[in-house]
Amino acid sequence: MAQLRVAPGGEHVLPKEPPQTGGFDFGLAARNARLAAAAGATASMPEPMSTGTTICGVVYAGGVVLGADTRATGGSEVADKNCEKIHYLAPNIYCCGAGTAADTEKTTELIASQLELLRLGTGTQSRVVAATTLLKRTLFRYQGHVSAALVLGGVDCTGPSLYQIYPHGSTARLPYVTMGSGSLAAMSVFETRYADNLDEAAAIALVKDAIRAGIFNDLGSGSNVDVTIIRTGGEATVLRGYETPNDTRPLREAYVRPKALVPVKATAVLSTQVEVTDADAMEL
Amino acid sequence: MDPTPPDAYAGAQLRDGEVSTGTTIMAVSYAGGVVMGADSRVSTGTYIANRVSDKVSALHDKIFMCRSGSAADTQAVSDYVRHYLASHAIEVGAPPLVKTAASLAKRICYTNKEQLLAGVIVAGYDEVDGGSVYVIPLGGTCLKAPFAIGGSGSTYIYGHVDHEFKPGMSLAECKAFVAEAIKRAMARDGSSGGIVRLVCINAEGVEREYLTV
Amino acid sequence: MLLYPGATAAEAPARQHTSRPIVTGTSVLGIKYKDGVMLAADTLASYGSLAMFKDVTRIARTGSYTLVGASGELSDYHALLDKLKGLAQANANCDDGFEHGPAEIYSYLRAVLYQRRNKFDPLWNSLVVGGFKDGAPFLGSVDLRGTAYEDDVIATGYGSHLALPIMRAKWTPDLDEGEARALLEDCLRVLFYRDCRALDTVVLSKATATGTLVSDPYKLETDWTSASFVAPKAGGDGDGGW
Amino acid sequence: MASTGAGYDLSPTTFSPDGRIFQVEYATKAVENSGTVVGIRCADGVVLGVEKVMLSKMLLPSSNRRVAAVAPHAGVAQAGSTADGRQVVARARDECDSYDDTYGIEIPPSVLAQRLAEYVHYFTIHGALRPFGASTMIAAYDARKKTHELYVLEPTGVCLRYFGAALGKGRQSAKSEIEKLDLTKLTCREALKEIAKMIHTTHDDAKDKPFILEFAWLCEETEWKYGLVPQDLIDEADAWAKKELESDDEDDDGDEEMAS
Amino acid sequence: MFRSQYDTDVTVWSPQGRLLQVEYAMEAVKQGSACLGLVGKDGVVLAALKRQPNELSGHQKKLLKIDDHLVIAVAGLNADARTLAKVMRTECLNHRYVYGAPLQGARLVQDIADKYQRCTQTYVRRPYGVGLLVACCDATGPHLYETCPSGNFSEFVAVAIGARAQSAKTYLEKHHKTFKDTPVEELCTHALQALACVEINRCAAISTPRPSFWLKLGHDLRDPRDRIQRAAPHSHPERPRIEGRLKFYFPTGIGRLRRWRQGTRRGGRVPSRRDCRWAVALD
Amino acid sequence: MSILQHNGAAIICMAGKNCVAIAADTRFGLQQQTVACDFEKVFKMSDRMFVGLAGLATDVQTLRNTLKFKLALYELREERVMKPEAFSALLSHMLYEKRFGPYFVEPVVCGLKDDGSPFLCGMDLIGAPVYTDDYVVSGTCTPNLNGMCESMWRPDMAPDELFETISQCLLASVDRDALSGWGAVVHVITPQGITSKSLKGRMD
Repeated sequence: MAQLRVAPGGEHVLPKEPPQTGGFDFGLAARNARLAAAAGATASMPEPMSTGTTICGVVYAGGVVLGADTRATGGSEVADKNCEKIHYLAPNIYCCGAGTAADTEKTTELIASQLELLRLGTGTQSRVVAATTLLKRTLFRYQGHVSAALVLGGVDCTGPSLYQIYPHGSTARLPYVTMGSGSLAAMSVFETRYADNLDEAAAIALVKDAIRAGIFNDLGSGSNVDVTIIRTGGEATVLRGYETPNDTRPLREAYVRPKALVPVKATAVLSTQVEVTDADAMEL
Repeated sequence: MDPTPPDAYAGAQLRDGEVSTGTTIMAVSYAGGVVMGADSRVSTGTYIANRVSDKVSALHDKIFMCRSGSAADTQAVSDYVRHYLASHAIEVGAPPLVKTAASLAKRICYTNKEQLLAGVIVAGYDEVDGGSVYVIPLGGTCLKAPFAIGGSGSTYIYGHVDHEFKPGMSLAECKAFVAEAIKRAMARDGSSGGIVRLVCINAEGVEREYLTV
Repeated sequence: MLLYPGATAAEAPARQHTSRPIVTGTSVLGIKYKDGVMLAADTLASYGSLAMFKDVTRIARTGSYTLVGASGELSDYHALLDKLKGLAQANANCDDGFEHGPAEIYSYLRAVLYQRRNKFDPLWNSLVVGGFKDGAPFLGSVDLRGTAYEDDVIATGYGSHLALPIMRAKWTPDLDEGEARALLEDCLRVLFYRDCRALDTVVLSKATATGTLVSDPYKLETDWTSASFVAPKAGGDGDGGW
Repeated sequence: MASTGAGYDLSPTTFSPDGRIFQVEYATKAVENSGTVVGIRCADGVVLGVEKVMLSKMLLPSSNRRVAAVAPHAGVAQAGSTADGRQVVARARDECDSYDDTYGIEIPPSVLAQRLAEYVHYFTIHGALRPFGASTMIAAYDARKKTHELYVLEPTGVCLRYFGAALGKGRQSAKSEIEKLDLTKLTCREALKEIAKMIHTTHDDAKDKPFILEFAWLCEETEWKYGLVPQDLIDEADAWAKKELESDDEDDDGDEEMAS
Repeated sequence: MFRSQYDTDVTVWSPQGRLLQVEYAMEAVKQGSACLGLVGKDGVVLAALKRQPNELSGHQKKLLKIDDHLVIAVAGLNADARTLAKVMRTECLNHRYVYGAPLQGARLVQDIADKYQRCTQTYVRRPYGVGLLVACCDATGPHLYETCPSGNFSEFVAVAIGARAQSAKTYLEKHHKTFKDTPVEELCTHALQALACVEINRCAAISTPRPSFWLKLGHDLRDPRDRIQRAAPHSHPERPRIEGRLKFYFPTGIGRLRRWRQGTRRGGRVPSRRDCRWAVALD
Repeated sequence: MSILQHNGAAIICMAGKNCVAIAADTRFGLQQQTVACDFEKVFKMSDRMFVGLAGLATDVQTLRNTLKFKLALYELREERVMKPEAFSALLSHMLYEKRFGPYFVEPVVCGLKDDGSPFLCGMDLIGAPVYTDDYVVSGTCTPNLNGMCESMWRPDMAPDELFETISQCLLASVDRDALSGWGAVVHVITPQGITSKSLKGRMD
């Protein structure tokens, strides 16, 4: 069978390095639209990975507690069992993301970098409301196409604050917030148990139980509970894997696989090639 | 089931050119009877097909129906109910109950809900229950209520009627209540208009009133 | 029905079906507890987003042992109750002391809803059947497709998202009546807070060894007193805009 | 039966030369041979009483009911063939159900009686059918008029309203007994006893098979709902009737005669 | 029997107010071999005499299972019984589908009786020529019903129908007051004794009492352990003596029954007292 | 059928103890038709790093060329080899830049970090990264691949065992996928070098 060849005339013309203009590149959009049209009704455009997600946050006497589950899904398939949904924005500000994984990831990353620059410029601690405003401006510009639903929490000179940010750019400041597909389950916990001025332990327990409600009642959420606490003064504690109620590793490791694998009868090793490890980069 | 019910109006649609009583209708019961009222506008799209129609149709001597929705459908419904009610009255040898008229209308509206665009109010007076009002919105649910409003204009006056309604009103108060509510709806709803027709039903009889705005 | 004088029947476009709920009720909740089964629902019947009827009891007694609650289309629920009334009268006519229990009513409703679904004319309801007969509590749910299941806790509509997590977390088989009631009221309160089609006026009902009972509608107490609710700008930044 | 056997009596569709329909009359015979049924419209309700003949010692008392509920506000008692009677009961239940479904109110007694009469009458006009061998007493309450009513429907399809009626073997003497009562004042509880006595009187222990009393009523006491009379009240009425009869016998011994 | 002009059509009343065709149909029931049933404390027993129409044929089927909780015994035209049984089975299955629970016996019997009745009031069909004993254990306890071609039905403590059923009835009437406190194991003895009366009076033992069918409250007949039970007649204190020439089955192993005729049977072995147990098994 | 499934692919990256392996099938198809069975979809990016590109073949090759170009430019400018962490970030941003007109490719990256420990990363077509420490998969039979790896993977496998495990996982998975298979390649990366093997698979 013929080796697949690239277009006649040898290698593709290598693309030029794109100019640093920022923003999105729509270069392939037209082609993709044509592909979709050609494929017709039988084809479906691929679905990007989403964080089905339960995220939440609560304000307590001494700061803010944020929580998230750790499941990422592609359709009904679990794409990541232990992803990280509480994103760093500033030392005193963290943000939980739900929606399209890449959008939450990149948007928070972008805002984190803008905040960093701002801090370098002003020499002061980032304000939570500033982060919120940057995020809502960004999201509003993309009219909901950048699919990031966020719970933003932080502590600054005005004290602790917690915001809910919708993909279209609307925000609300509230004492307790949930987002994502498991938000109803998590909200049911907050609505029955929230009180003003909780202590830290109670706040963490509340957030943990809200996330657990999502993990166990919402199929889009699962695996572990991540918790981040930001205390008055701006000190943050990231508790990755604060609770792991669904850890199956001990179970798998307990299963003793036969030492000698069944030999791969149908797959002979056809060639063995040891590469030289110190190849010259120029050769590439 | 889907936790978010779709907009109720979305499914039932008028066909192009169908005559509709884009309407404000209302009925209130009081100790001795009921007061019913309606505007008089009938439209096809934005054209007024009839500016002085009577949307309060008699079903029996002291039972009436306020109609909203497709004019043809609601007339057909009221015609059937009137027919059944007449033969029922002969069978029992006494004036029918409002409850019975409502039950008949419900049965027709419910079993034919796929085919009908009819939201009606059945009200009237009988010696057993006194004045009573039954609402049958799209879909054929039938519920008894102290008062009811319906039709496209009603959405503009829910707040008004909730605020103004007082249990135990007199006939005069009821008449003023209905007239005022329908006038307000007519003022804001493009599909309601014309004049206000009032029908007062009680032990003494039926009295109609005609109010220009 | 013709469009205009002289039009032929063939010209009349097919009427779009109203096969969708129009006057609707939202969640119904049910739990088993020590003495039997308790069901709860609010009393709102909505017309789209219009809160049309605010005092509609959506839980009914049928026979001596059974409670049936419904979310979804109210007219279909009423039609079902008429059917159940006929069933109860048929039992009474027999005069032999036998009555259908909740499990049989549940199975019957399943058959009815499934049959209607197969005609592509579903009865647009999610039903909760609760009851107590022969010393055993029963709690089951049937939806518009005829899907039926039994459980210790059941919530339909929005309740399956908002109330189930609470009920699953707090339910134990030996709840006493007060605890059961408190749990259901907690759930109803959350639903009132978070479901646009819910109301704070509710009815509670129970089925125990002594029979079935449906309460009169009563108002739930709700809480709107959190400091940051009262003064949302306490922190100085409002909702995060300018 | 003057003109039997002349071939005019083989079908309900045949009139005899003197304008009679023998098949319907014969069907009525089946009713006349049955156990006595008495119905009384009292001041405070309607009582239906039945002499239920027990053909076997091993029969359950609840078996072969001759009274039946058809709706919360209506019930019937029947004389004649129980099998035929059940068809009428089934029809009555259907009529009650569909009336409620359509008009949203309980069927008025007069309408129920009228509709059942039409049904029974239908069986007297077809060659392929035969008339019912059962008569039906209907006790029902009219919630609108606040009246309680008693109807008797015969195999002919004739249905009339009564204050007191009797069917079956002992109907003649029972009727004359009923006529002696003041039905404007008589209460249901009193009527139970009177009916028990009537049935005992008409029953010939030597000739007839053993029987038990079956009672149903619809009265103020039951909030105008039809139902079986509690067994202790029946026992009480039964005992009272027996005692009355004994004392009557003693009285009658002197007179050497007793109404049979 | 006198010939009457009123006796050829079901839809014709006689001047006495009788339906002779229906009465004749009831005679057909008396042609069938005897069946009987008894209601006890915890169940119902049905028993029937099974005729062998021909030396080369098998025995009749007298007991038909309708549902797990309901069995019928038939006397009269077996073919009519089959069609009725089919209807009854369908009704029971439908009820189980719709309600997820067994059908109340009384409701089924009434439906069937109505079916009987309809044949007596229209010209087009002849009445059914079969009587049924319906035994069931349902939500209201154990019950025994009899249906007959007229469309009448009754509930009994004990009853017998079919040819010479009177002898069995006499036996049952003598003992029926005790039945309500008797467990089914002992009722089986009564059932067989009553059937034995039929055979004895006949003085010629051609057919045999074959195992009965009993239904016990709370027992699932699908459980194989319940399918075959034995009752020891000797344990019954008031067991009447069987006299005359009677043959009966006794088990030599579970499920396997061997025939034996007292004194004369070919290859039969005279049972010892220990062996002499009554077999009660699913028919 | 999703456009990601147009050409068919199955790729696994799996971590061992101080080693990491990448395996891929070699089928190139046009929907149900198999066109070639020696199609490359994993590419060596450095002596300690491979990238696997599953998806639309034209985008696979375009992206490979772009990556090689960027890598070469980086090494020229910076005079150092790109670490897998940085490479993943680069790739992720390249993909996200085309958020609203993406390459139809779901890449996986594997390599050894400076300390010799394994690095694994997967991505969706718009660059959402998934970092794991056991395995990542991509292609047209990810449910199969996930299922196999989930049950076969164990911590701290030696290179030989790693090869055996990853091969079994891949072959078993593609046997139940019509769109991938027809042979496979496995590369095992250790600090000492890279061992590449071709596997014989079912050709149906």
